[in-house]
Amino acid sequence: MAKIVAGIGSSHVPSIGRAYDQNKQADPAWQPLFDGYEPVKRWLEEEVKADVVILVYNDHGTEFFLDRYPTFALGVADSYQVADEGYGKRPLPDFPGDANFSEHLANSLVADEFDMTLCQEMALDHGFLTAMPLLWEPGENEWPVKVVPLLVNVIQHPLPTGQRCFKLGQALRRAVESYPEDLRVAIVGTGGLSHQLNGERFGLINEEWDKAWLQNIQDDPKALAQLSHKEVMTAAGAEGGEVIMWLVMRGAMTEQVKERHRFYYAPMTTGMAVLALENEGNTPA
Amino acid sequence: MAKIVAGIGSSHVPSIGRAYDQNKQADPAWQPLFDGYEPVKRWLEEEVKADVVILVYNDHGTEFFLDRYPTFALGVADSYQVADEGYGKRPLPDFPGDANFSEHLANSLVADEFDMTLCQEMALDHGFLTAMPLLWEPGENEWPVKVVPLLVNVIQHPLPTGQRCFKLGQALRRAVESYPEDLRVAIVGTGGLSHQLNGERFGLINEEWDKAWLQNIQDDPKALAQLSHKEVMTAAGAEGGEVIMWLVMRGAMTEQVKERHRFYYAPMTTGMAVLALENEGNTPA
Amino acid sequence: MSADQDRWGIPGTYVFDLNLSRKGYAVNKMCNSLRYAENREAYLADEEAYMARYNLSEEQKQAIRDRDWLQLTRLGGNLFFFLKLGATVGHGLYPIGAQMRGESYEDFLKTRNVPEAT
Amino acid sequence: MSADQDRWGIPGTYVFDLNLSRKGYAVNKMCNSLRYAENREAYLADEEAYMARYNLSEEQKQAIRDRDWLQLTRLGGNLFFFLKLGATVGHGLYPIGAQMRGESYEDFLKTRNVPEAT
Ligand SMILES: [Fe+3]
Ligand SMILES: [Fe+3]
Repeated sequence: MAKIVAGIGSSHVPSIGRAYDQNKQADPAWQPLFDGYEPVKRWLEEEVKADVVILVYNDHGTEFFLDRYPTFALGVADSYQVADEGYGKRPLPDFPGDANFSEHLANSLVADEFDMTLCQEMALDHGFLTAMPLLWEPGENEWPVKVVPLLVNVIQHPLPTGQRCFKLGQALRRAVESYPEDLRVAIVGTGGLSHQLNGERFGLINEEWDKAWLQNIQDDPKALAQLSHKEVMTAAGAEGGEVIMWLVMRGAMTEQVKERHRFYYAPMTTGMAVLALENEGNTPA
Repeated sequence: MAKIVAGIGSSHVPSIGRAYDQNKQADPAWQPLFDGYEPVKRWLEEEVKADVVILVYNDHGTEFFLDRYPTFALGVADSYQVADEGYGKRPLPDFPGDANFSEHLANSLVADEFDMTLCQEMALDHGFLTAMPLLWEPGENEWPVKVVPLLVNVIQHPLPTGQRCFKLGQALRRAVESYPEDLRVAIVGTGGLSHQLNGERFGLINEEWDKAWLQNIQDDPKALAQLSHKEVMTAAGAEGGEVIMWLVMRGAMTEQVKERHRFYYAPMTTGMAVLALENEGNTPA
Repeated sequence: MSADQDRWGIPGTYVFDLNLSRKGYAVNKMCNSLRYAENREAYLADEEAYMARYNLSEEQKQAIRDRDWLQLTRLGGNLFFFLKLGATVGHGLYPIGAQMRGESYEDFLKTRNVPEAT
Repeated sequence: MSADQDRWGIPGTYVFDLNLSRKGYAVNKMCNSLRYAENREAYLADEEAYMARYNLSEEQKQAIRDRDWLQLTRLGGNLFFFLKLGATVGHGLYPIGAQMRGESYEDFLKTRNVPEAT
């Protein structure tokens, strides 16, 4: 039986990718960030040893256009390309999928009344790419885990409710646990924390709100799932509304979780965070 | 307040469109079919007088490809084009949308935990086109109703369950009834009835099953919604599985309905039917 | 009928599920491209070159060369997409169906209620 | 802030909902096309001709001519799409943001915790 062995929340910010590609790991402005991810990377490599990661992300006008915008889209392919966001592809290997596992997830989620868009092809932008090399070290041409991309609409309102995202996580857990193979599955929810990239409030960061989020997502995720989009956006910025993707991850964990690592840094326009959680007990969230 | 004023089930078959375009209304093989729709067209024009029609259909490899296949997709545009299915566009006017109404439906459905793909552009193939001129007479350059296209995946399994389709209809009713304008809304579920277009069973028709469907969709739709895809496809053919789209229509009607017209004809490879229903009472389905 | 299809257990029926869809993805992608007239012309001008542009398996290519629609279905081709290939090479829906049934077109028509309604 | 946006009631914030998305569809579609290098070249070679290919309103065209990103936002432009236009014409994210705040780029940087992390 497959099982979820780690839950991670992580920001996705293009400038992190640029800093990574330009080897700014030791640059004073960036070192804190890379140091912040390092213990999680080690934990994943030495203890978690996941076979596959379900990574919850959003596209940023790269692959999905407004002609047809899905609420939830799931990759069901054998491999996924690194997208070109218009500045050339990042020097990262393409990603191996696990199509049989994806297919099982798709069948289970749709039977469970989640109306997924299913993708046989999907190129992945910084929403997906940012966290990956900070969490798993890529080789020259391969990755140490297979991936299942799960896209959430956080771009065009109506967004799915926080509650719906949390329920999707719960449904994912049921889907994973009904897969017959002994897969070790990590789930990563990306996005946020607070930021706003439009209007006179451009550049808004709310460090206090972010720090509360990092605690409450562990202790009381159901309360966070009840927040309206307006409440979240008012406090955390319009684009900070994407934190609902963390709720998918959290819904897939147990009711009680154990924190393995937490890091927060807000150098420029986004509250950057990484949070690593372990299941505790067997009661689903 | 908007309200649903008619529910119609209708087959969608390319050969019907060709017969219509070639003026075969008086051809002995086709006259029964056109005569069968005529009373419904008259009823819609003289009594129902709908302002807008929500038409539930599927695309047939025309606009939607398997790279990204939605479970449910809703049009939210001001107009929709007639698609070219590869043999030239049918000589029908493009369709006027009602973007404000669509937007309200989208907001309501997503808040109600339906994970819609939302379409700002959508060209419509025979899944949509077949029924329209049989139900509403197009003018030279316009239609007497506005449209909201609602696409259902009936092409690539996992399909949404019959139960989910029925629930989508119920949610549509709630959405319609919370729209402040006094719109008269018709809903059309298309597809079926029995047919199979693949394998050694190509050409399967099950007239008995079709006739039972036309009665049971009125009296006991919840039992039909419980049927598995395998049960439906075994009896009604693999492509007959698309009858789940009628369940969306039926879920949007009242618990009790009154039949205004019923017609069935199975000349070639598809059980062709039209069924016109009226709400009775106020109890939702 | 392959083991994959046996899970559905509907005789003479190939249910287009994600498994079959993945297997036939290249075929359906190629067929989908034939909705444009210029691509149909390119296809007819050089079928092998056109097929080579997509990632078809040799088995899939052979089924297409043979116009063996049942075999193409088993290999993941979906009728709604390969109808565009049929239209390009002059095979319509009913002849394709008759072939899948293992009948002549004439014999197939005899099984219909109103064969004139083609 | 228009009446449409007032329904959200978040000051200094333009929530990209279906209403705004429909209004800005042509702008975002044009910007989306700029993910390809050849289109960026065509845009730079003749901005007016490129804009004319899409169905922009005169107001939207003027906002683009003025590089007025706040106005473009009000007219339905979505930053994730118009960043590609910004990249084409040499306006990066932070200068765009400073302009939307009504500040100089230098003043904007002063409001950041670690301005060196650009
Ligand atoms: Fe994002
Ligand atoms: Fe159909």
